[in-house]
Amino acid sequence: MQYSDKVMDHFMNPRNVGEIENASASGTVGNAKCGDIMKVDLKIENNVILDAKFKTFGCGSAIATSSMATEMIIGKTVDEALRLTNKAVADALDGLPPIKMHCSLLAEQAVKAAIKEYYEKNGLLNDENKALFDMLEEDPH
Amino acid sequence: MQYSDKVMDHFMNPRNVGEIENASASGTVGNAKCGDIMKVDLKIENNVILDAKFKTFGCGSAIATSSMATEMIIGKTVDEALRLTNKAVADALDGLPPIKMHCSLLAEQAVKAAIKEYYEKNGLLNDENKALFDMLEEDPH
Amino acid sequence: MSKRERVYLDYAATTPVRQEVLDVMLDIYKNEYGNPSSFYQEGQKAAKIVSNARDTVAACIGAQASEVYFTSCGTESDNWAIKGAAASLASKGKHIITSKIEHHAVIHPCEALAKQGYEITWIEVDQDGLVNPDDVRSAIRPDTILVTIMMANNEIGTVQPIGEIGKICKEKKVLFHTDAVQAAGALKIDVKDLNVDLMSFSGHKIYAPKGVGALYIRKGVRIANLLDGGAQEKNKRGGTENVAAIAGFAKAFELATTELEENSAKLSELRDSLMNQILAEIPYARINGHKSKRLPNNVNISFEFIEGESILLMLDFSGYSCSSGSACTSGSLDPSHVLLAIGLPHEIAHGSLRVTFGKDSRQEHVDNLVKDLKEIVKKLRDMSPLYSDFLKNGRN
Amino acid sequence: MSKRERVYLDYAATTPVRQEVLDVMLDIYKNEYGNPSSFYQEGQKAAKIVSNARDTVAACIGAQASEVYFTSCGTESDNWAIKGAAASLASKGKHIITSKIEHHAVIHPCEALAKQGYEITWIEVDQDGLVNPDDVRSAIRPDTILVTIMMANNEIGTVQPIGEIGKICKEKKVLFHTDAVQAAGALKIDVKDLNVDLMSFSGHKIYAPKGVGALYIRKGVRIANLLDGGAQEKNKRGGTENVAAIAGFAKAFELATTELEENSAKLSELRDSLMNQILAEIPYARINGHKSKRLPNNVNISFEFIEGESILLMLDFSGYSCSSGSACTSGSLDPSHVLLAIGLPHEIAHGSLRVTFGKDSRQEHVDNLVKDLKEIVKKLRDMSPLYSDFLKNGRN
Ligand SMILES: Cc1ncc(COP(=O)(O)O)c(C=O)c1O
Ligand SMILES: Cc1ncc(COP(=O)(O)O)c(C=O)c1O
Repeated sequence: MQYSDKVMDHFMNPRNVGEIENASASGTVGNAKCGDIMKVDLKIENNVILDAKFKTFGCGSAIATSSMATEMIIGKTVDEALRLTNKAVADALDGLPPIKMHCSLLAEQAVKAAIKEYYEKNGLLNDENKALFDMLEEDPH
Repeated sequence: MQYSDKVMDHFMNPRNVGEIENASASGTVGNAKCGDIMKVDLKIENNVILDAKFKTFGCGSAIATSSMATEMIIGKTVDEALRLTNKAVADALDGLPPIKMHCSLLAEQAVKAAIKEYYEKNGLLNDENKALFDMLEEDPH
Repeated sequence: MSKRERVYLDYAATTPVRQEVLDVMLDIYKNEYGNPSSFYQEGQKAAKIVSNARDTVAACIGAQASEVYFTSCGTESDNWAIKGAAASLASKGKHIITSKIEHHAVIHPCEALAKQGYEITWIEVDQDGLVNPDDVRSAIRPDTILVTIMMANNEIGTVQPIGEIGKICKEKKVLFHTDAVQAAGALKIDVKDLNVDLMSFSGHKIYAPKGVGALYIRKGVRIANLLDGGAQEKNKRGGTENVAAIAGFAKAFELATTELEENSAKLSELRDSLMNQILAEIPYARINGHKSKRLPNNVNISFEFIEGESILLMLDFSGYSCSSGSACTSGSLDPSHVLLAIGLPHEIAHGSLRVTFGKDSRQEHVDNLVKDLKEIVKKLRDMSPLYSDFLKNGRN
Repeated sequence: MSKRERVYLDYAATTPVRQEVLDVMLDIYKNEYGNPSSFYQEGQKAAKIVSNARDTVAACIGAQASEVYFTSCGTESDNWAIKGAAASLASKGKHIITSKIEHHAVIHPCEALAKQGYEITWIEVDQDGLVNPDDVRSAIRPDTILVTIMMANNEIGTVQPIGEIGKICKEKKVLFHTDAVQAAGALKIDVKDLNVDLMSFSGHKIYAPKGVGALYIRKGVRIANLLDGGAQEKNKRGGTENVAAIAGFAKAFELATTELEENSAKLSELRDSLMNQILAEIPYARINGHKSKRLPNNVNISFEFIEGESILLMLDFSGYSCSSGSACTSGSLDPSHVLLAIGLPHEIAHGSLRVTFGKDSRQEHVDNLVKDLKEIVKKLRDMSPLYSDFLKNGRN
């Protein structure tokens, strides 16, 4: 497995590890059986993500993409964060080995799952934006 | 192919190569298709083999056994020569590779064929000694 | 974790070529390049080297030289034994018995045969990875043509009761193959005592080079060829002999056999020290494989709540080369079939680490590894949602 | 004949490992012992070495790297191509076309398949050893699944019209395999131009070590595995990669490709000189193989009235290493199937000599060889009953 220096940096020194007390919303995706789980907590004010923290059980790229994805959404509006793709996360890490691309999907899904909870809690989920969360039904494996 | 020093000696410096003018008897066995032919000329007086010469088309062990076999029968009586076995020739050469043992049969056969001719020419072939030449009907290959 | 000299702890994946072996090979590469099938001196010298190597390997396993066939690797030996037996005995039957914890070099040939109409019985193992010989006995049917059970497992190190299984197969007149790739050099091998008919070996696990192996075929046992070609290996395995590697393999096997007891003693000390220290110092860790019926150099541990690749990656960063599951499957994302077979749940199987010691291993490596592992496991657990869940809610 | 320094003239049987290749291998043996399947640095460095080697070999034959698979020898490549194609296409048909002058690594797999119910058409060759592409065209049937015709013959050096045969196979949508073991390094190879689907290579014919080879498998062509095992070679060929030998093979292939023209020019000069001198100075000799469509380093001659082994033995004694027929069959007593196929009578086929030149060959070797051969042929003819018969009675 050849990981980029960026991946190794985010793996060895992951940003935003932890949990947020009284998070505005959280999302957990994956399952231990498949070898990776990611949980994201978001602190959102005025539709802006002020903070994000994660906990991840998984391989090197699962941890690195968790770190990178949280980095990328902090300071973004919820709508902007919803447009975060796994491709964008992987690119920001200078790429991932092909066999590991599915791990970056985990990060995208976790962020979406948290935002979905935020929408639900705040009555923002509607017919228009519901489709944005369709991918949460997919199994990345 | 690992040949003994004796085989190599008899191959590189074969004894008794040639033909005998007015030979008492000759024998030729083998065929070119199978890769070996041996012709033996014998000079016999008073039932004693005074001289033997050979010509051989064949591999190293065919030539070496030709040389050794003629050496071994010179000075012997015809009866003694008839008892020459391929095993004895091979042993005298310090052995042959297993795959090459059939070549020593060629020498035994050639000597027997020559003696048979001698018996025939001299009216010596009878019901008693006929069986000694049975092996000439066998194909060594 | 500071960067320091690298420590190789994956001798079950492959070993370096030892100096004595390299010397033998170099001499051949430089001076003996003849083709053993050739008639002239250079060829005959090469043939002699191969035949001496065959004598040596035969002596290491209690076989006759004529029963030893050189191959290109353990995988070829396994494929030849299994597919060769299947092809030559198809008229007798199409039932093959193997275990659930074989190497892929056995599993995949069996699966390939299954697609061709053979029927495979996959014997279960117990929680320590042991095959019960009685299970083999009761699986044997009139149409059983082959039993193939490995001598020692490459992941968890469990050593099987090969002698007992061999006796059953002999009694039932069924061909018995064992993959001894991991056992060679670590356990005493006598093909007669063990009653095996076919046995696979590989060079690069015993300090010989990669790309050479051997198959023992008991006298009288006939299996179809895998590599048809020239007259090499008594017409049973074509291909110009890999003279240098074969001689190196024989040298390595000879040395391993001479040094076996001394080495086993040293290695099992390191092994036991690592197992004991980990169990003492790192919570929620469990040892996989049998406690005593185990390769002297193998440690396999699962750490709960964390995932194996990230352990490996952090260890690699700290200078340790270890493995999680079999090296050959590390391209795959599934947890090891061996760990699942001994009953580990998926999430725990995912968090396993294999450490295998060898010639250069020292106590110091063990002590440092434990120290670094402690930190790494802690760091990963602090990141793990499973661990925080467990701390909050206990096991669920 | 005086004893002098030995002169190796059997480069078609095998070649020494050249220094540049040995350097590459030694460095790997000493410093890069990782298993390419391993996750950590040592493993990844080994994987990189293998992947670079794949790029290099691909470049030498105009292929993509993903189309190159490493094997343990030319024989394995041939077996894999033929048996693999047969297994994966059995539902389409069971007819295979090959020639009568293939290497045993092709003939014997075909014969093994024949025993399993496949039907083999053995294409005849003309007196120069050439396959007529039209014969291939007319042998193709709806159930033909594979054509396998070698690129250059190892005994008589004849080079086949592979490009034409490839075009016919492409047009008829039949898989085409060619054994390029002898062609590699001697002839330009471009898999696209030649329209081949499968192509076999071996290391030890091009100054790489024994025990390594490659199979080119055109993108989109699927053949069954021969060695099932780990995930190596994209799951198509199990077994820990022979890293050092693979890197050595790539280095050797690269050098051979760079030096191809220069070498061919030099070798064909020696070849032509030997052929001309023999024809001029030794009566009752004939050249076997095609006059011009011929490997640059190959001379094959029959001397009437004498037998090949004794020629070899005397040459060996004088310090020359040559071959009669294929090295691989020198354990056998039958005359070469190739010489019989070009129409030589048995007794003449028995008296054939193959001289193949290589890196260390010089004009001086040719000149001395002719001198010594003259004496040897004379000595053996003086011993030959066939020759005296001929002198007395002429040809009968
Ligand atoms: C034409 C040809 N094919 C195949 C082979 C077999 O190659 P290897 O000895 O590497 O198995 C050889 C040489 O022995 C050969 O000359
Ligand atoms: C138990 C076992 N069998 C077979 C093999 C395959 O050996 P090789 O890599 O030489 O093909 C290995 C190692 O990879 C192994 O550990």
